Amino acid sequence: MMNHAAASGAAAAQAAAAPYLVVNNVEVIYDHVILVLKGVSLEVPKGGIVALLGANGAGKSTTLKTISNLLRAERGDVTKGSVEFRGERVDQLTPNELVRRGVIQVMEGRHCFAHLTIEENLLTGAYTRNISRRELAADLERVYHYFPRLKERRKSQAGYTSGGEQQMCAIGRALMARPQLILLDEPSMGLAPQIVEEIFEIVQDLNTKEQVSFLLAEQNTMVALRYAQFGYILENGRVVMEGTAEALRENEDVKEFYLGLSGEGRKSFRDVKHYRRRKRWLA
Amino acid sequence: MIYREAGQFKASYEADMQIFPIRQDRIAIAAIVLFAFVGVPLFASEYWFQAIITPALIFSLAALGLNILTGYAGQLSLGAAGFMAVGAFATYNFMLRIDGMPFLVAMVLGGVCAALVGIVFGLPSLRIKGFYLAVATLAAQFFILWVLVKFPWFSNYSASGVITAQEIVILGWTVDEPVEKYLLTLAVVTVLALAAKNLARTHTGRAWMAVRDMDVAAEVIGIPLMKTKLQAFAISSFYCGVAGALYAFTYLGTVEPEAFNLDLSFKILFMIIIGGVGTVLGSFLGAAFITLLPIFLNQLFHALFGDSLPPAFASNVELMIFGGLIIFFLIVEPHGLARLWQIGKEKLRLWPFPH
Amino acid sequence: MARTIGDVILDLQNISLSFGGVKALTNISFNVRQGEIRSIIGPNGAGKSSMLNVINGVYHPQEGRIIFMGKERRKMNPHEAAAQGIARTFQNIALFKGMTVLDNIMTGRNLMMKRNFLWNALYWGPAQRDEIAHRKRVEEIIDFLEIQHIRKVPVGRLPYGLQKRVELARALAAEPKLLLLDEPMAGMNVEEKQDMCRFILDVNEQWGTTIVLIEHDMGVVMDISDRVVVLDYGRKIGDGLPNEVKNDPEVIKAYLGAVY
Amino acid sequence: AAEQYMGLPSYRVGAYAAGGSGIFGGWIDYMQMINERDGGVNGVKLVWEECETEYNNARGVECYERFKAKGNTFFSPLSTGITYSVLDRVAQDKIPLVTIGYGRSDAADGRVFPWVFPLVTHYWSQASAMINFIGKEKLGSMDQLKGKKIVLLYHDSAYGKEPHEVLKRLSQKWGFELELIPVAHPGNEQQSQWLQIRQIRPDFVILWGWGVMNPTALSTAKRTGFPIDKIIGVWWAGAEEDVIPAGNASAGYIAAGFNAVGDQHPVIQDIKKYVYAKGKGNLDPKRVGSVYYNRGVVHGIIYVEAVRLAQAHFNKKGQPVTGEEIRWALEHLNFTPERLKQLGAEGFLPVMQTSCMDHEGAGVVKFQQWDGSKWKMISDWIVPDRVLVRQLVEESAAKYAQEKGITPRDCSKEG
Amino acid sequence: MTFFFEVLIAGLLSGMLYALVALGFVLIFKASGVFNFAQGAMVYFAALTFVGVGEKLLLWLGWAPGSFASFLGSLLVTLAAMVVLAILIERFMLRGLVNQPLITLFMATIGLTFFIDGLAQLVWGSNVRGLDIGIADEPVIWLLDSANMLVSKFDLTAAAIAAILVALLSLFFQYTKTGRALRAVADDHQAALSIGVPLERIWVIVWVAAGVVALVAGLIWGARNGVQYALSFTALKALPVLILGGFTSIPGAIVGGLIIGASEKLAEVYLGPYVGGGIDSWFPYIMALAFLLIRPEGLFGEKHIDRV
Ligand SMILES: Nc1ncnc2c1ncn2[C@@H]1O[C@H](COP(=O)(O)OP(=O)(O)OP(=O)(O)O)[C@@H](O)[C@H]1O
Ligand SMILES: Nc1ncnc2c1ncn2[C@@H]1O[C@H](COP(=O)(O)OP(=O)(O)OP(=O)(O)O)[C@@H](O)[C@H]1O
Ligand SMILES: [Mg+2]
Ligand SMILES: [Mg+2]
Repeated sequence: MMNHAAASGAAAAQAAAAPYLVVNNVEVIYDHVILVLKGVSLEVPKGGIVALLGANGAGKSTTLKTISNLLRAERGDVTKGSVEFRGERVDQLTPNELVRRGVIQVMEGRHCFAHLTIEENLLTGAYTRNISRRELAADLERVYHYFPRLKERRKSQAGYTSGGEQQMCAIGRALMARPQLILLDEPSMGLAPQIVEEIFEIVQDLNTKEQVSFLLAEQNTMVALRYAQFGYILENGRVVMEGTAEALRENEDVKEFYLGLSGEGRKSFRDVKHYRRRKRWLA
Repeated sequence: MIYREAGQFKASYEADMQIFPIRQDRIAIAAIVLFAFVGVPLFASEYWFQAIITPALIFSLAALGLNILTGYAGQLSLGAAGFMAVGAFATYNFMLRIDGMPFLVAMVLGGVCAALVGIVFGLPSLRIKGFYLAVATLAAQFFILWVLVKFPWFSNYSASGVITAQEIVILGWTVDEPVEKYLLTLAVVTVLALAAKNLARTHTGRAWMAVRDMDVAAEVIGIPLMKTKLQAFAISSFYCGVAGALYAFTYLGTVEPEAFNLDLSFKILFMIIIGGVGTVLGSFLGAAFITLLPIFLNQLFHALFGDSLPPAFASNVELMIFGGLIIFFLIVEPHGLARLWQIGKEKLRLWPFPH
Repeated sequence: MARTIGDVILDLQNISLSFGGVKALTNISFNVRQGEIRSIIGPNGAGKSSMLNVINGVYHPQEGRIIFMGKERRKMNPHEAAAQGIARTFQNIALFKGMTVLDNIMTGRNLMMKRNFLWNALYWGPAQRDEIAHRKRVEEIIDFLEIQHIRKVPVGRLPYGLQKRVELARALAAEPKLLLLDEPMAGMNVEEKQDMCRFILDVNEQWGTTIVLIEHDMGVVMDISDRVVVLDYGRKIGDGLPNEVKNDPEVIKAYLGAVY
Repeated sequence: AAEQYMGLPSYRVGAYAAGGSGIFGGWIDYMQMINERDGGVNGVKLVWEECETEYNNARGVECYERFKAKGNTFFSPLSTGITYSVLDRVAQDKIPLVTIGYGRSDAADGRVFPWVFPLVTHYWSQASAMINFIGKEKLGSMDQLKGKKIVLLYHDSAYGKEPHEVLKRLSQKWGFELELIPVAHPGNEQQSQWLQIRQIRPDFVILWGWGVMNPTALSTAKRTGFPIDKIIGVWWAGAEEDVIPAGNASAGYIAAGFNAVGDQHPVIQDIKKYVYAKGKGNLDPKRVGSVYYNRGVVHGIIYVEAVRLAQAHFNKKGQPVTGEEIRWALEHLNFTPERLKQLGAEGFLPVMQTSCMDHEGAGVVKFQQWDGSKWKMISDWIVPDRVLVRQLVEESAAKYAQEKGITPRDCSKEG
Repeated sequence: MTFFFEVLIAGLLSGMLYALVALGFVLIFKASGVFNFAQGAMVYFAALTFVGVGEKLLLWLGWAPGSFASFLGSLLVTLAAMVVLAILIERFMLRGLVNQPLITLFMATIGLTFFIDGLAQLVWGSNVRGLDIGIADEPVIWLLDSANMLVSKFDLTAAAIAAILVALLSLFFQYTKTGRALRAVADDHQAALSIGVPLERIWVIVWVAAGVVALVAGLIWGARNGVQYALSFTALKALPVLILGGFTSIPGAIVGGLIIGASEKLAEVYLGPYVGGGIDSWFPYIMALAFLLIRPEGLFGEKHIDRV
């Protein structure tokens, strides 16, 4: 059921490798006035899976958008810090160039092209690659292999598919670009448990077989920490804790607030007390 | 430090729900209104009344009307000038055909006529959305003007379809001096602007905005789409109609249907976009900006270059700068001048810290 | 507080819905009792959201009967459903982006606000009293959901989780008899889910509101619902108490997978 | 030195730029010529200032007010819309409003409109002169009009409706059939109208067009096989700009005018010599002598003459005159043949004389024909049906006076 | 009856000309969701540049006006100008407005209209010019002889050109990678960016395409009515066509054009006299409106998807 052993083995091997993606002390402001990231630094090693955890509004999505340079489209500005990918500064590149270099983001909230069919959605994913029709068809098959449900719905306009189907479509679309680093923003949101497992299996699959690295922002901490080798916890625009997945999983606070575990194991949602407020980490 | 809300606690919802909850705002607005009623008449020259302030006020009113429809209720319309024409011609006819009709009553009736026409042309909005609706409102624009030109009854059989505004008498006071016309316009605009602000902050306005932001959701939470949209069309057209009446009566005096052409509709749309969609303040800022900018550019060019430039050159460059500035403003702040103002306020609040 | 589960308040009989060739729902029947928390689960694309859309009139099923509070209705548009006391939240947040949190929640009370626009334009006397009275109710809900600090923030700026909460607040503001929640906890971490569960339970317990819930987090579903319907590709494959459903092999195969 | 100031509400961009630049350009060149050649009017330098209106009413009003604040003495917006917009203001502001070939025709009644001058000739005179031209010149005599069919193809706007009443009355008087066919603005598609005309088979078509409507009419006429020389255009459809776009289709087309074309007149030669030769011209030299350009020169001649007259009458030689004084002069213009000759403008504009009763002055119209490359004058000054036109003017002016509560002046008491 | 057909055919043919202008709108709308109000100004700009180049530049080079070489030369220079214009528009306007509400983009294009109008007249002057593109504007003789029906050769040629353009563009959109990317951009700017669609390049491509369409429309309309400011009014004729056919459909532009053209002419001839004529200012709009009430996205437009 779980692939602990495999995951931690890979982690050990890669810990020594040179950092692949480095985010260095970035500060982000929206709309000229709203300061959201207050100096976030993190690293993703080559071939690693790194989880970015944190409460709503902590700045996870913003961090990812900073890396993929999609911020500008939301009137956000990076006022400080730098982003390096494979040793080169990439913070001035266009998203297009980033995708060509292998960094792609799957945005939170799906963002499928509503009027295109599922298949067309997937095909646009390969926009940056110049490949033959055959290769394209093969890649398409690969995605359909991962998400059989998409194959059934491939002629439907994405706007008319269910939420989960759209999520699959968004992930599949990113896979079509054959990226080396995927920034996954809440991949499990709105997916049935089975599919969540599947998606993470796919993540792991890509990671081990094709050396694709992942940075995932995820609320489903339980699953995320199971597959990731390393994790950062973001709070209020700052990294408040970082560590290997095991370390985090064992941390008492993480256990209580992110995994919903207390001394005796999982607590029923029915019994949680309303007035219980979380203590905040001070950064 | 100047702009702080600190210490202004709201003890009741009543206080929190005032029209301008922040004290500084209240003082500023009161000062502006006072200045407009007392200060301006003392200082401004006739040029300012007749050529700048009065038309700018009237355009503000029309922009406010369009803002209700487009900014608040989200129904893009390119027919504002058409509704202004209805207001102007209806007011003229009420004055003409009913003996002893007081101007203000005629003006309100003119607005009501515009509202009715607005409802008719608003009916398609129940099915049609976005740019499709915008183009559909063009039908209103063209159709209304066509009717006014085609049926001479509306212009009292004047040979060329032109109407001449009657004299305005309010309770025995004849409004004929530029200052008086200005004051009358100002009074009407002030009252209607307050009403608009009130509408916007009560459930009427919230229903509009809900329909604008997401009509499916609005319907699901129980907002009747038909009523809300038509109401927005009616009220918006009413404002435009009154603006049209003022345009004819306190500004130009003599108007032809042509004066309310498509260009004017666009100009008003411009005002709300530049000023700020969905804000009352934006209507005023936008109207001021769009009326003043070309004049300013024209004067600036004269001052800078005198006659040394070929005249057509200056005119064309003005046009290009005007267009360029509009694009520039949209890029800098897509939400318009009103938003810039708001950001400015937020910065003031934080001052001297950047964030 | 003791919960009482009453009679059937909503009865769905043989509902079928299709879009062109896609059969979203096939011959589905189930009911909801007064005061219970009824969950709908099923794989993605099973037709759960469509089911909610049928209940509150966004979709009109081709076949079947819907009986709400003893009255059958064939076709009804969403705002009539709202008028009868059905409120909901949406899977993809459907807040009014240009408005503040407070205004968003106030729209939830629109149905109860009767002053016409002329009064409102004056904002005087009855109109003002009306606004203030409703504001009071809304503030109670704001307190209840602990979103006081974001009252005046435009919703577009809020993080996802809080937006979901505001949506719940908006639905509650209508004081519904039946509350439909479409994945209210998607995209939340455990702590936030716990809060949300608490809110839902409180609404259910304190106000006796009947709730239909769609959720993919099985922990949540199993813990808080009274009965669960399972859909798969538009068909009903299970219906019963959480424990029954959880151990139903067909449900495990179609939906839960091996984890649970 | 003393200066006589005037504001020019010109328009040089947009749909109407062709007319605006031509006319204001010619006008300015003429004033420049007076300054260069004569050192101004009796030593008073003419100065002017332009203000771009874009043919837009509100902009026009702003220009008007801007000029007024600077002491303007003469306002001629070259736009009927702007004319209407300032009509109410000029009397109070004491600035004469001069509309040559546009504006309100009924303003010719100087008793009701003391401050408005539709000088030279106005729309109603033109319509009537056209019928006279068709009758007398084209058909041989007015009686021949009986039973003929005339189509008025007009711009569907206030402007296009101007001639309706006159033509209706004339059709009753002379017994010709009148068909009215409107063209919606802007008129860049007229297939259906011309197919209709093809059905009607009229003897003449009067083209009351504007801008792009004119060349479109001509090319569509050609396409539908209507004889081009049976189309008579108004003076706003009779410039080079109206025919060149239609290419070959326009050869033979006839249009009205109230000024001569070409550069052979001494006044134009002087402009070339004193202005263009010194590189001070306002326009592309190729446009000198074109229809709009010469129309601008007519404006200039009238303005300068009014200043001169006012100086003389009010004993202000060598000093600037006021708007009121110019108004007086405009009411006492007298362009005799001799005077025109002195001005180098014999036959360039009609002989005219204004009075308190008559703010039009001449009312005559010339006709010109496009030969494929240039306009040629093909008629002498054609006189309209003065009685009928005057009757219409007075009716309409009286109605206006009543609506506005104006008591007409008594002209017998005017000096 | 001949008359009826004459009117009908004239209407259908002018409908094709409207479609030609509408096409420019469709292109940009389909590819970026922008309602490009400046399309009319672009038509003017293109035609004016074309004649301007012929008048000034090439004459100066000693190429005879009206010669084929001069025609080709002007065409190439104008095409280059349209490309430059597209690049400038992308660089200075669109880039700053990524992911903004459509109405903002729409307004920006109105600003652009002013800019282009000013620029065109600044460079080439506002003189009215004729334009001869070598297609005779005369009736097809055999139709005239055999059926006494007037059908213009010019209109036929223009209609054929429009049809060819439409066919090419439809294929492009449906079957190429770029075409697909264009549609993706129209749906969601940010998502398109996220998967590496280079918005900058895409936008330049579309605006160049729209510029070429504008040039073709400008040449044809210019040859009909002269090259003058009023060319930008052709946009007004195109709008009803656009709504009727659907903003996003290229074939829709043609069908819409045919319907609007024919009904407008027939209405003016058969209905006009009863109400005083001049109805083609509004009739097409009301027509289109009537269609919209039945199909709110126009005949072939993409359905608006709003789901909850
Ligand atoms: N476009 C924007 N304009 C203004 N503020 C924004 C914008 N986008 C995000 N924010 C603010 O930035 C903060 C961080 O948002 P972000 O989306 O990065 O959080 P997150 O950690 O991804 O949360 P979630 O789990 O809800 O997705 C939030 O407080 C949010 O309100
Ligand atoms: N308006 C529509 N037009 C066409 N197909 C639709 C429409 N609405 C839903 N569908 C289809 O019906 C099926 C059920 O969709 P629904 O949204 O109800 O699924 P769901 O159970 O809510 O899934 P999820 O958990 O992923 O949200 C899907 O395959 C979807 O594509
Ligand atoms: Mg996020
Ligand atoms: Mg769903």
